[in-house]
Amino acid sequence: MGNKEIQESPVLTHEDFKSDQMVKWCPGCGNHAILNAVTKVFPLVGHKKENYVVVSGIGCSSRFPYYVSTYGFHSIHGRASAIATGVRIANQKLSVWIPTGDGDSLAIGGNHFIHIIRRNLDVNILLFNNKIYGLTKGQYSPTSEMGSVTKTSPFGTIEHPFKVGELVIGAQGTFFGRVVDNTPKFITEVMHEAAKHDGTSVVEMLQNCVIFNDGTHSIITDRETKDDVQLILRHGEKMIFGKERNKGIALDIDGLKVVTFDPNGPIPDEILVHDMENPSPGVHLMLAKMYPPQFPIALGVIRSVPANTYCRLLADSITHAKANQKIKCVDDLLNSGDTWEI
Amino acid sequence: MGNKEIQESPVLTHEDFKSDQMVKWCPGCGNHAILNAVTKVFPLVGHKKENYVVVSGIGCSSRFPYYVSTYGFHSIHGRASAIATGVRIANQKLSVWIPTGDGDSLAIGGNHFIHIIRRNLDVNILLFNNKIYGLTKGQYSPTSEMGSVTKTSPFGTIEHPFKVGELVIGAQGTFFGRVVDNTPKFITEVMHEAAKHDGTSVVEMLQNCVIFNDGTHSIITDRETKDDVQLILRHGEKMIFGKERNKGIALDIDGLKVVTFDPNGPIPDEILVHDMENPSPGVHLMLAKMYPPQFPIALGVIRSVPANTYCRLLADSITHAKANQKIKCVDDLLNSGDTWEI
Amino acid sequence: MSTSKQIIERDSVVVKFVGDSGDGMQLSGTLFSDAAALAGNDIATFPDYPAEIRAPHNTIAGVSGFQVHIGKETKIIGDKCDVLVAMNPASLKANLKWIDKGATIITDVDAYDEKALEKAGYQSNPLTDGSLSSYKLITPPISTLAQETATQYGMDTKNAARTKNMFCLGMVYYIFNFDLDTPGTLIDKRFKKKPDVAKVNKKVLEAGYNFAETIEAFESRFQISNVQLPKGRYRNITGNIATAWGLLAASERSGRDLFLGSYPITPATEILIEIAQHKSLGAKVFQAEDEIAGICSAIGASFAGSLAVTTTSGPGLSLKTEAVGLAVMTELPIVIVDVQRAGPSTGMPTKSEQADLNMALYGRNGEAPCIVIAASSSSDCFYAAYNAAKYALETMTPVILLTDGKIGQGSELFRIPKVADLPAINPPIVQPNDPDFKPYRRDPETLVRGWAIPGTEGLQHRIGGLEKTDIFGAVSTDPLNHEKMVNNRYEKVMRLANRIPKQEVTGCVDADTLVVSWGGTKGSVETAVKEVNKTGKKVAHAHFSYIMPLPSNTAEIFAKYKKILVCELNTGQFVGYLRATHPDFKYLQYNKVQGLPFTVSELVTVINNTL
Amino acid sequence: MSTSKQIIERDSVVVKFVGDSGDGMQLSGTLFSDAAALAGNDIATFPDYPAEIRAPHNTIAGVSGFQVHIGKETKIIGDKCDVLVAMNPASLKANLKWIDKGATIITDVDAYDEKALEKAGYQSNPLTDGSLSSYKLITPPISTLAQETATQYGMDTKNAARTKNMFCLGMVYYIFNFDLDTPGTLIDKRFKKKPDVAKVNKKVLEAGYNFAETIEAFESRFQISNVQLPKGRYRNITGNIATAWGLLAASERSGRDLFLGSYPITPATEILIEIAQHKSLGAKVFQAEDEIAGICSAIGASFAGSLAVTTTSGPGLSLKTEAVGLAVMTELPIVIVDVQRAGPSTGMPTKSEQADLNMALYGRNGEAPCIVIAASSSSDCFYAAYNAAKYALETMTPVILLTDGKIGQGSELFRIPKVADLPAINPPIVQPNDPDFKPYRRDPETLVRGWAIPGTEGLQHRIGGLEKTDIFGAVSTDPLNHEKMVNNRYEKVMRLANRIPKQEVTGCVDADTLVVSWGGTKGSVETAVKEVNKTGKKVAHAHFSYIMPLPSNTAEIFAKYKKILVCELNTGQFVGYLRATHPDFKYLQYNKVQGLPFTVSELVTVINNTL
Ligand SMILES: Cc1ncc(C[n+]2csc(CCOP(=O)(O)OP(=O)(O)O)c2C)c(N)n1
Ligand SMILES: Cc1ncc(C[n+]2csc(CCOP(=O)(O)OP(=O)(O)O)c2C)c(N)n1
Ligand code: SF4
Ligand code: SF4
Ligand SMILES: [Mg+2]
Ligand SMILES: [Mg+2]
Repeated sequence: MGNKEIQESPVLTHEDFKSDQMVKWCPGCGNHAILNAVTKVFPLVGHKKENYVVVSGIGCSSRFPYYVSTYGFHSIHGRASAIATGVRIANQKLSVWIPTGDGDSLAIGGNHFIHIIRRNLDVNILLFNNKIYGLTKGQYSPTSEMGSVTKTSPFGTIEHPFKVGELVIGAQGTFFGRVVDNTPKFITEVMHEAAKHDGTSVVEMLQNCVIFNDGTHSIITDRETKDDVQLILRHGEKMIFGKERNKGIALDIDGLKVVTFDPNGPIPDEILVHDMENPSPGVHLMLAKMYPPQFPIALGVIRSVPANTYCRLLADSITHAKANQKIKCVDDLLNSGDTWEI
Repeated sequence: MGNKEIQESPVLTHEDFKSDQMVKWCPGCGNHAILNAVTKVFPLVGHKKENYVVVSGIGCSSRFPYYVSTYGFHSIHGRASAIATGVRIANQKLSVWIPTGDGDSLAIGGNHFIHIIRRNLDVNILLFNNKIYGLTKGQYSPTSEMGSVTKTSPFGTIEHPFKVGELVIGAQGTFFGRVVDNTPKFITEVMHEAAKHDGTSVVEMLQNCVIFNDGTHSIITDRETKDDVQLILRHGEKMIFGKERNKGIALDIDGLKVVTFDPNGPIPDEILVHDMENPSPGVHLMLAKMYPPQFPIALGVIRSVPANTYCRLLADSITHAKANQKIKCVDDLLNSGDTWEI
Repeated sequence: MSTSKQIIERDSVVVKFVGDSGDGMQLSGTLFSDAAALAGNDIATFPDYPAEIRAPHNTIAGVSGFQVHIGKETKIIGDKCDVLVAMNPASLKANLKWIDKGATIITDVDAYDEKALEKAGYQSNPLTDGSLSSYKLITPPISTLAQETATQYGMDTKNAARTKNMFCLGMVYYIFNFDLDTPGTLIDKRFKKKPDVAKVNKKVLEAGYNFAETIEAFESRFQISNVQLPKGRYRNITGNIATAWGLLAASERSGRDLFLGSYPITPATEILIEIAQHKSLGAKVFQAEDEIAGICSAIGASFAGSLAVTTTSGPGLSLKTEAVGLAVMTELPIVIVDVQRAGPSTGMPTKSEQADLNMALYGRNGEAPCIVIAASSSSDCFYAAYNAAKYALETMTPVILLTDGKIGQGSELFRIPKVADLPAINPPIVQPNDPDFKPYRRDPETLVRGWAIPGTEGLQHRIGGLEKTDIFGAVSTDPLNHEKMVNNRYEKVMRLANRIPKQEVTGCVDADTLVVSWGGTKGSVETAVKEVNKTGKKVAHAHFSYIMPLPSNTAEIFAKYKKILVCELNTGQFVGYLRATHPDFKYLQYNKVQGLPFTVSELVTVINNTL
Repeated sequence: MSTSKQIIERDSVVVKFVGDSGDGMQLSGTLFSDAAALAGNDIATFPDYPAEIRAPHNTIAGVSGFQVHIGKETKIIGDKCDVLVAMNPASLKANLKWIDKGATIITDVDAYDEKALEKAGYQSNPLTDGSLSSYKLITPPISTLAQETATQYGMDTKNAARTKNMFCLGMVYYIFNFDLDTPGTLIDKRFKKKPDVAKVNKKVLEAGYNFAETIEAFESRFQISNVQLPKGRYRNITGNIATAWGLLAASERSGRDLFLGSYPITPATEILIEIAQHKSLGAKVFQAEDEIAGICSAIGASFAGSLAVTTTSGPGLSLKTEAVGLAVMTELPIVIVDVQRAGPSTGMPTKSEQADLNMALYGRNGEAPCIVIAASSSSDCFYAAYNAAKYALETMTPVILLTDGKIGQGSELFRIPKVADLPAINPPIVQPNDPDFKPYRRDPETLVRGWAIPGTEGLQHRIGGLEKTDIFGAVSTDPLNHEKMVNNRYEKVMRLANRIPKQEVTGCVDADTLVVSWGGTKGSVETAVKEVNKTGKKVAHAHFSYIMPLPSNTAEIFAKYKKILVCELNTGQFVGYLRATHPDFKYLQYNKVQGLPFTVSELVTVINNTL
């Protein structure tokens, strides 16, 4: 839900959104940092406390609702988006958040995921991508890399993984952001952007499962190398990265490419300027696809384009119907059309 | 399944694949022409008759299996891809075809659709896109244009539609083609390409439902204007269209654009050459998205890239396991590990 | 309008219009039944159409029909037709089994060319080979006559050909002695935007009427005995529309916006279509991507304070199974409407059956009791839906409402109620900042928990599918707490028995034998019981609308009878449920699983054999 | 090994290891039970762990346990522990209710610091406040001792701290008089790749053993009376592994490749994991995107000629509902394994219950009968799965196999069979170009249709979810054909009763009272019946494995008893089914819905009260 619809509210803080429940995630799990970031975002977004609703499915990540002191619904596996759709349509003043896992929203919940995105329903999806089924103790997920050895793939998986951003864009997504779990401030920042976006926002959070998939993101998060493999996108700025900030992204007919240049000289013209609002999804898709070692991974808001939202259009059509339809109450309805007295 | 796996087979014809069942589609329905095209493709593909299996869900289009004389399974709504997955994995010599509707595979069956594509399972999906639920008599579907007035949207829909090609690409699709229902030869041609592709191939067939959505594709199919709104793609050829063949497609940072030129002069350099095998999906996505009036619609094979298929990888891993694992039969298994005599 | 014909007085008459899917049979049927209703008759209608949209012309697969029963207490679709209007050979062939010797057949001789006969599978022309000699056969060149009339009034030939249904309708109007003003008005309404078409159609109708009078082929005309309906304002209504309206009424009366999350499926789609028309009443309709999203969105909307509903048929209810369990566990009110069709699996989508009862009662993992209510007729769908909504909201429990294709798509007269006269609905909404609020605190009497709606200040809490502690709602695997909660959820449903109406017994209450039925078979069973009682034999009847919980006096009633005969359109699901819940009685059973309603005559035979 | 201690001779003993999720309790338990088995004892084990992966350290939520029952006929998880090994205050607190006065508690005094006591919710230290005075309390500084030993053998401090479970295990070995060679071998196997670690662990184990001997804190040691197991080769097996192996055996024996389409879910996942290891046996495992794809892929694989299976637990079975109906309609063989857990909805995933029976029997739209089989113990899962596969293949019908979390994750001794000795499996495969082939032609005896597998020359045909004509398999809405097909599908299942084993009765067969049970409760009910009979009172026992159809002699058996008491872990689902199918008998019932197994003592009380 966009800023426009925010009601006045008392000043709330971080602490106001922490619940009194014991947080039961494993020590060292990436989820802890993300939880922290979310409780910081809620006061920034600015709704009254009772207007936040957190709806989740099943999975480690889906235990999220217990740990924030808002209204919460810890539902069934894969259905959070569908349930949230009902919540949001039923009461347009609610700010609806969906914490979900890669299994929850891309395996069993895949259909609701692509449909809520297509409809551009005003919710914020926080996708905890640890590339594994955590809660059920370590089976591969639809985002596990090809060849992953897990409990159910003792000889390595034989499935190509989904790439979250590509699926979001393919489903007509209007907002896609990506963060890693060890950058709390940046998470808060990107989530705030997501909250401000009118329509479905998806933030992919590369989250480390210390128990069943430890280090799956280390190629991206390793201190040593991270500057060379992370491209932090900012709208209107050139796509530059590298410890020495001497690399950039350019486009040609075959797709994107990495260009190295002299950091002391001028930045080459061909280096792209990030336009997150470009309605054409081609470049966003290619950005979302980039992955080391050939490319850096793009972090931040990759796509954020304005489009009509489901709830806005629904509200308009209800207003229009109320103004124009003759039937104003059920008695009118019962007596409409052919009736007669006996 | 690719050509490589085709066994010797007697020479079969078009007629061999027609069933003796009464075709119950409405007179004038686009499905008739498509059926005809498929019975022509089967002999071209060249498998033995008993090795074709046609698996469908529910919908007008899903009645397809009754009308071809192969093995057939007319299953339940939305599940054809999942059932076909089992058929294909169980018996690698079968050629599996999935006729399906926009409702069947993009509404209720959306999850299986994106997953079969992601896995690059060797099947051919024939997606009859009439942008409506035909069998249930005319409710809007996930591909219905925004604002469509249908039985369940008396005031017009408020949902952004899926674009089949974009969803396919977003789901890591390796083959996407598109045809219209009134070009039977071209349908056969594109389907033949689909059959030859190793992995999941999706052919979107813009099909007219004369009863509930008549003319939904007329902007594309109208005789008068079709040359100006259809871009027929051929691998390795420039993307040129227009009655006078004076228009082409070029790429810049904002996406694709239409370039008009003098048909008697040289073709401008910036006009793109179609590379259906480009692994980078950006241009394919933008091609799939093009729609009149701003753009022509792209027809033919938009994307066809080689990638490992699920069945190939599975076969390899089974071969490997059989060669390397010590347990060769269930008696071995029962007696493996700690056992003792009493 | 004068007539020299003999007048047959009848309590009720059955007329069936059959033809190709495109022949306009549904329209003829509707115009006829509306006219009959306006003429003061009670009516019941039932459309009968193929699963294909337009199956091939002139084939049996393509036959579409519309049956109308008019007269006194037409609680049922009459067993056999008195008048059959058949537009072509295929429709004649497909329907001969539904008419008794002596009935009237009107059919279009123009349609009996060689090709059509062959497509219908006739070896010789039935109109001329003597095979129909035991019927009153009327075979005018209907196409020709209709077309001539229509072109005469300026219509083009193609459209003119399509008026033949009006010509037939005119003939039928003549047989029933209806005046022509009523259909005139009705046609004007139908073709409001095309007054020319309306005019021509009326002219063709008139031509049919006059032709029937002229040819003197009808030895007799029907006169339906006057109906004694309670005074009031009436309309004709299908069960699916009645269901939609019952839900809208409950929404208005409870002050909770209606939310419908649904996915189209035959024969339930009309409820979705109807509610989608009424955004002006605040109804929000979400056409979901599948049935699971349909019910899940409803659960979300219920959490958020709506009167939340999902509508479907058997295969869809199967898909909703897991989510129904979630609604049971979270104790959220939703109404799940299942318009039953013949199964299993896809089965026979356009045929009706009562075979989803077991699924409604038992089809969930774990101990997951729901309230189950069944509608007994098209118009009763209004009240059944209203009550389903009322009890869902008042008990914070999912309610499964069972109707079926026959009553859902069939119609009957409906006495229009006033919304203000309907029973009040009082959901247990928790007030903002209620200091006593706990998510699973219950009313000690009813065991119902409070409804703390997101957006309400000070009631933030979390619910979910995991077992929760009593009162406080924390996640718990405590064994005794679990047993208590299982029991709470069950008891809450059972205690509703104190608030629903007591079970009634009709017919000869003091008989030795009780016939038991439930759901959409009420009309036929009731009629059969009456017929048997008329012959001097005694039999009582209990028709159940509340299935779970059963009315509190059920055992008391059963105890009064020596024999209990349970009749249902499945292999014996309700009788199994009665055996399981009321094992102290012996039950006999009569079952039919043909995708067809009971006929009164088969029931009369069965009842007589039981006595 | 000499000992001056008193020896307690016992038929069986229960030992439970409890601690934090990370404390290695599952390993201790397994090593103990393996050693016990190797020492010639019968065993049964049951893990008990939290739903969280690693719940916070030292909290009750984080307690993980492993219970071992050793001795004569340990068909059950013993009611109460004789020895409790508790690694910290939280695990002690959570498990005190499971031990009787007089039992032995071994706990690590090092773990009782203030913070840990507080986290466990203790106001004062139970080791010192006298609250445990009625137990034999042994409180060595286990951490310290283990760590010292381990570092002495060169292990780093962090890893050394993790050997405390071995120290405890050593103490327990001492109490049970086990020699130390067996665990030595077992530890070597476990740490095959880390011989150093193995060595240190063995040393710590020895230290624990010696410590126990030294401190003389144990007044008594247990000696388990010799078990009389049938001769043969044995192993320890969990129910889920046994299920996997039973399916693999059926695949080999029937010559049909095994296809498993499944989606992970607790407590069924281990079956999927196990089968995924055995590609070398030709097993194809498809980890589907959800449960619906799991079963649908199995249906496809079955169509294509595989032994097709899907495995799940309650919520997953709910999702499969619609597709099960498709398998019923298409008459394709599949095995659906439901490892039941406590419901409804997500319920209590790690707790066991028998509450999915109704869903297995009735949870589908329309009339959709399946075969339902229930496994009665961990090792019986092998045979139940084998038979489920056999009957699915031989009757071309979906079979639902019910096991539960307790037997699925628990283990017991398993006498290893030879595959060649298992009964033959003969699927009705149609030969290429069979001139008589019709899709729904049936064996007149069994009513089973033929399996015409894609790829077979000359048998092209089409199946689907719509009702089909008898024999020919064309789409049909013919009423009488539908009734016939509904009946065929039902009769086919009922006729299987002729081929499954007759129901057995054990205990005092000539008693007046029959105790009835089904599924995973066999051990506890059987034991309770024996105990009652031992006291001179007479009671018989019938434990059902075949639920649908019931064995053909069921009525005959019931007729012999005056009282029939049905015991189950739900609110009465099997008894309801018996009332519905065998209404001529009166049934009493005993139910428990706590996510826990029956205890023998509660059953003894109930049976005694019934007599
Ligand atoms: C219907 C159903 N199927 C399966 C499960 C078991 N299950 C629970 S969570 C889960 C996957 C969790 O993975 P993910 O969504 O990635 O969450 P994570 O634990 O990794 O955060 C599965 C398979 C279930 N609870 N319900
Ligand atoms: C589980 C289930 N839900 C709903 C239906 C009803 N239904 C049958 S086909 C269909 C949609 C058909 O649309 P589409 O797939 O586009 O096929 P078309 O008829 O347009 O070719 C629906 C909603 C069903 N048969 N089963
Ligand atoms: S299992 Fe993995 S994802 Fe789950 S809480 Fe532990 S570390 Fe986090
Ligand atoms: S309803 Fe539409 S899609 Fe279906 S058969 Fe008729 S024209 Fe074709
Ligand atoms: Mg995950
Ligand atoms: Mg369609």
